[in-house]
Amino acid sequence: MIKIKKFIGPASALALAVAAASPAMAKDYSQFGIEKDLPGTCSYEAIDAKDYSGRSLNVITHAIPVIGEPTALHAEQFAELTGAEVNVVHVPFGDLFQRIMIPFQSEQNAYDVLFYASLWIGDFNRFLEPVPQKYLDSTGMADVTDSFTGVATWNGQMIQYPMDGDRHYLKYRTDIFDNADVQAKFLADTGSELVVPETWEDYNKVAAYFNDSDWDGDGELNYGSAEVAKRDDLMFSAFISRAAPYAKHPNVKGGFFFDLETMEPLINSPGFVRGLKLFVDAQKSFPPGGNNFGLGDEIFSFGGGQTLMSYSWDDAYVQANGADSRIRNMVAAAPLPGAGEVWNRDTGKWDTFATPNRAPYMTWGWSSAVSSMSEEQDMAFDFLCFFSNEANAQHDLQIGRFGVNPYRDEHLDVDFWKGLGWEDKTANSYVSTLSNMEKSQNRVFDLRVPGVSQFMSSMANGVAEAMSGQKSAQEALDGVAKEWAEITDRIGKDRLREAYANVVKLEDNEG
Amino acid sequence: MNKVYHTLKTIFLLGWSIFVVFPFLWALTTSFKDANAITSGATYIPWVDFEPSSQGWTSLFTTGSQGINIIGPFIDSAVVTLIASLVSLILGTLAAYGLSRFEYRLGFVKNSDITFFFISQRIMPPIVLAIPFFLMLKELGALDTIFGLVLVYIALLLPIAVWVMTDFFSGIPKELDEMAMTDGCSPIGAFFRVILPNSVPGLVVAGMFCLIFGWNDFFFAFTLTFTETQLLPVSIVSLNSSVTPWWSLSAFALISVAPLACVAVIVERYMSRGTMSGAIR
Amino acid sequence: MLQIDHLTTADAKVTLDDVSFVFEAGKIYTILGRTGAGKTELLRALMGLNPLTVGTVKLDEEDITERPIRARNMSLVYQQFINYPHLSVLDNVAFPLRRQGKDKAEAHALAGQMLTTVGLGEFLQRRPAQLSGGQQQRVALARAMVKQSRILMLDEPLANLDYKLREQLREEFPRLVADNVESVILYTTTEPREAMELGNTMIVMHDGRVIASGAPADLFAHPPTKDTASVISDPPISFISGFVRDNCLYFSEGHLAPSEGLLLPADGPVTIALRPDAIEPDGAFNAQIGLSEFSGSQTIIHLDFDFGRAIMMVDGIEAFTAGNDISVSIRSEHIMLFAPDGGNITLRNNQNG
Amino acid sequence: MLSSKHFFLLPALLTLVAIILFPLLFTVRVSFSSWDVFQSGLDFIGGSNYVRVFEDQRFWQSLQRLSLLSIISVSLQYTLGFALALAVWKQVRGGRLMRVLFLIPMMTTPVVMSVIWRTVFHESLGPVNDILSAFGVGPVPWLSSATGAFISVLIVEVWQWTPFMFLLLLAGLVSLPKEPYLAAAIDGAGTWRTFWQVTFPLMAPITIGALIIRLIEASKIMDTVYVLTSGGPGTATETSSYYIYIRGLRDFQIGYSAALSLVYLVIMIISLTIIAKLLLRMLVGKDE
Repeated sequence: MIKIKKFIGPASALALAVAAASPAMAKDYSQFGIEKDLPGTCSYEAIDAKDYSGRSLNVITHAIPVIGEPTALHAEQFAELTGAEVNVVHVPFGDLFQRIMIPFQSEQNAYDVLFYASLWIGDFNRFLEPVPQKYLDSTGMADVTDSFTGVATWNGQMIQYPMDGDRHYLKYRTDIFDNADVQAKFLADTGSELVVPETWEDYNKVAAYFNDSDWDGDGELNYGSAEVAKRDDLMFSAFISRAAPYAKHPNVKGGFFFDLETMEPLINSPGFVRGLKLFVDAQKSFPPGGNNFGLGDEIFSFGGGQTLMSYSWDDAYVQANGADSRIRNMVAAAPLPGAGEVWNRDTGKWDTFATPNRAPYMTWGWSSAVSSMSEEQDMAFDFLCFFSNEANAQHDLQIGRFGVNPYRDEHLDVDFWKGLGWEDKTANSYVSTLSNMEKSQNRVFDLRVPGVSQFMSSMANGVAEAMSGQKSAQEALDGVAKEWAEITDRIGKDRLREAYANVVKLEDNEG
Repeated sequence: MNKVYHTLKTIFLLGWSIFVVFPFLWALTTSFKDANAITSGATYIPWVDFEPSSQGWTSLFTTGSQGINIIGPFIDSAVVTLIASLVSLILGTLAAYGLSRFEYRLGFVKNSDITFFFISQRIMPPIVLAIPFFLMLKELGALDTIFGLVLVYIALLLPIAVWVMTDFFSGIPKELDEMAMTDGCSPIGAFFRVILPNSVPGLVVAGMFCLIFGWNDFFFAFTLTFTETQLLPVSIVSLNSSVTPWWSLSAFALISVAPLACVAVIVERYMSRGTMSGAIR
Repeated sequence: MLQIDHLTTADAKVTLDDVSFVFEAGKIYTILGRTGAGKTELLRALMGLNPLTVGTVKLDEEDITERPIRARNMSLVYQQFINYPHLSVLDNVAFPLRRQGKDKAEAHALAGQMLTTVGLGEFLQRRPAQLSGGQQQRVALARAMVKQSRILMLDEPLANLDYKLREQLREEFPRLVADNVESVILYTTTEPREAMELGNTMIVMHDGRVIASGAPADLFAHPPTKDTASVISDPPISFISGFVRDNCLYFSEGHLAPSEGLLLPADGPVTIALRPDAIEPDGAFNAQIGLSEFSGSQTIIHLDFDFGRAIMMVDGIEAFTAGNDISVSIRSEHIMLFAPDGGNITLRNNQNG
Repeated sequence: MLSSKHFFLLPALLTLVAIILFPLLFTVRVSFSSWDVFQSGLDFIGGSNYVRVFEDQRFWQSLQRLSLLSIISVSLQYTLGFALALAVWKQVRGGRLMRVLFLIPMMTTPVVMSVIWRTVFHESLGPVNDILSAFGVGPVPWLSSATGAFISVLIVEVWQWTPFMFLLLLAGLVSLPKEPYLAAAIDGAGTWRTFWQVTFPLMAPITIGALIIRLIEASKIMDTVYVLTSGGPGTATETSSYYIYIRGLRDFQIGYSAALSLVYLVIMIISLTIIAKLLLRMLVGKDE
């Protein structure tokens, strides 16, 4: 726990109040580690004007550093600016859900502010306070991209406070892919050009080709692909990324995980099975222990230069291109590979696509919210607004381990990233990959329904069984589908459909 | 033959010592690494293999976003563990004495059933009790407090104290208490004047187990607190993010072992004196 | 005066069965019985440690049956050398005095005196564990005696000592307790010799009951029952089922037993008890040698007669080969007669003698 | 006597009952409800949670796995702990240092040490595979193969808890009576025979106590699995308590996990009682 206690006596509180009242004179806030305060609804100056001394705010967030460190940092700043006491507790991801849910269900007012995975909105929505109009009208909110406004919205109301934008995309080593010698050798060996993989079949092929050889010449073996494959980590995300292009047909509406009408699980449909087979196949190009990699291991592996390709969130990308990285500017971004054949569940056939079908996965992402039980809601929203103010957002984006990724239009600005020392290709490919995902009409979102953890852990378990060879891909996913049907029955079809409709609306671009 | 035996014994002891020390040594060297030193593969000797960094250690004493300050949790942990161990030891010792000296009967329930009831509490996996304890402490207003944790830890530690002390007392001849009583002590007086002063070895062992299990509990400390009370194992997992800082975790592991390593020294002293005879059986 | 009436206990391996007795102050009562005869249980019942189902304990006419142990003014020396391990020898002995409310100085003075009496004047500051077994038992004895309790009980105090120490302490014992004229002293033992040597009165217990009591010499000479005889004799007495016919004693048909000077009962079956010293080598009876063993300076030989088995004791260490035949004589003055069930039997004048 | 005997027992008994009674009864009640992530009420759905438990293959498999894991690990801990205790029993040189050293793993926090072990077993960045590769072995899939993960968990458990056995057994050895050894020496019994005929039987009571307590504790294994393998790969190291944890706190199926817990509890109590009886009969040759 990080406890920030700032004692501001009555005199200094008064002084602050006076300072706030006096006509604006741009104050210098650089002592807080930002370059300069940026104007906005919740700028340093605006928050400085508030006095919350004698009040305290309890915040639950993820473990340090991902999201946890910026939470602690901004909590510290907020406390200093307003005189409030801000208590922050950091919880490992695996237990964050229950740590929030137990107090919710037992009506214990434990935390005012919550940072958590945005997909839990399906479970938490009943306990969250809608974002007040004042903040909806704030400068920061106006610029949030449509995808992430959608992610924060439930039944037409914004109940999460956007502070992160997450999606999966491909990361690859330009020093290999753009190397003419390597290209020539690849062509000679395989008979095809070395290009950034367009389909997952290509991805596996390239990964396998480069696996187990020392292609960067540092004396240690290198490997093909680093993926999050540990069952209870974020493996479900990796699997969905791989399966989505085969299962998400751009012309088929009405649900990706379920058929919205019948609420029948689609998880064992041929598209998902194809994705799983390719995932199982990819294991041969993993580094040692790679099929037990959590996100941290994946970041270490790709970000540390051990592997050729990887796909997950921005953290590894930002870390790989950080100032002290050995592979700085040797990494570029690209859309997730797609599929040449897509399962059409309306016709029950595989449709062939000349240009591979892409299905960008807007996965997971951190979000924040205020508990409806909180007695400090005004302060809580001010804190969230401050957390994501223009200056803080810009600052946080630059630090890979913070896990804060672009979620506003202004963040998708090549010059901003070049300013961090990124070279053209690194910055351009990053910004264009992200922007194109925003524009895509075939996006996949998380299953944001009540009991999402049950669905995801059931799926991850099935995938893990297939990965370890205990079952075939089809058997494993049939098992998952059966469990999903049971979970659906327990939770109630109608309740699920109502929630799932929110997701389908986003996917079908009706939101 | 004897020589072969001695060589084998030495190899065995040496091998085991290395096995025991290995993770600590690894933690020690890791605690001085940074991300670059770790991602470049296994390295062992600072300055030679990698450039040392003190980040792992400083982060444990830094307040704010750069680290977790473990001093507060360290104190909380010590307070909770000590109080809960002390209470468990007192109650457990009394109960164990009663169970070893008197006959209790309640319907079909006899002494052995009561002892089993105590010990059976250890069979329950903590997860079973997480939610009920949460609700109970909520009703008591004891969530996120030292008091609440002490209460729960007593339930965890009391069975251990009863187990160790029952065995210990069964090794002390009953005649000793009777003699005290013929010499003019009440049953309670006999316990305090005669039995207790002779129970130090048992109390040391029972106390040690209480401290170990109290100090090392993670699950309840984790589930039953929010922000105010924070114990050591919980504060370390706040570093267990999706990117694991190997260096801080290593430094932390070494620090958290220190207090109980002192306990090991004390326990060893009693053990080699052979005075634990009845203490553990 | 300590009076017990109908003491009966239940719920233990050995139970007391209707034990009544009157003990007088200043006397030593030795309670003799085999292991499991109920000696310890009797002491524990007196102390109030074994719950009574029936019975009363009266001390000087006052009923103390329900009194807690600490208020009974008794003390006990155990067979195991039990002292307070955490206290010095001096504090061990001072412990009961302190409980009586005496101040430390006085308690220490009295305890010191008592320890000097038992010969431990030099070891006051030692811990009991640093003393030999005999010394430990002296500490226990000192602690039991120092408080001048009305009832001093010693439960086989010498049993766990080796032979020499046992002899030595036994010899000293009367002197050590001589001062306790106010106390009833109860001393249990399994050894007939010890019981006879130390006791003013000997009480024989068997199966949780008192089966005989009286002056040791009388009891030894004229045990009222077979059980008493058996308990008192060491080495063990032998019993043979015989009969009396026409005023003659027979071991069995055709085996006439010597009976000069014996009073015999009326015709009928009878239990013949042969003390080990009743049999001597060379004589009219033939037997086969069984096991032979040495006891001190004597040899004990098991003999198989045609009419039963008996034990012979001879002075000195002699080798007897098992399986060999031997002829022995049986002396009638060491023969005792009991009813076939082991009880007393009415004897008449032997018309022959 | 009546009041004083209650003076001793009642405080502890009442304290424990007071603390444990509510949670226990509550768990029983919850196991008959459908408490789940979307509804937290105590409705009544009869025994359907229990029916589900009996059909839940994953649970029964986890129980088998747990039995295997705890029996193997406790046997190893006992054997190694006994061997160590015998080895340092009469060791003079360096004996004290070694004894303290051997105790220390027991004192460490499992959840923290497992993190360290995870780095030790890390297949590409950890020291074990690095050292093994120097001998041309590997890379060993410590955490990514079913067997490897199972063995890794075993190694950590043995590392952590062998000291417990070592402590109990050494304390027992130190306080053994000397007479039987004299007798054995007079009989001319060798080291091996002395051990089996004198030491081992004398240690039987301690052995039983230590085995039972360790089995109880080992059956709760959770922290190690939680950090080291998360029950994976697949379900290769998923033990019962970890499975209950997944169902209860990850999936938030409170009602179902309560039913799982109670079934587990009953099974454990019965099987531990049977094991205790068997051990008594085997080692001491008597009941009770």
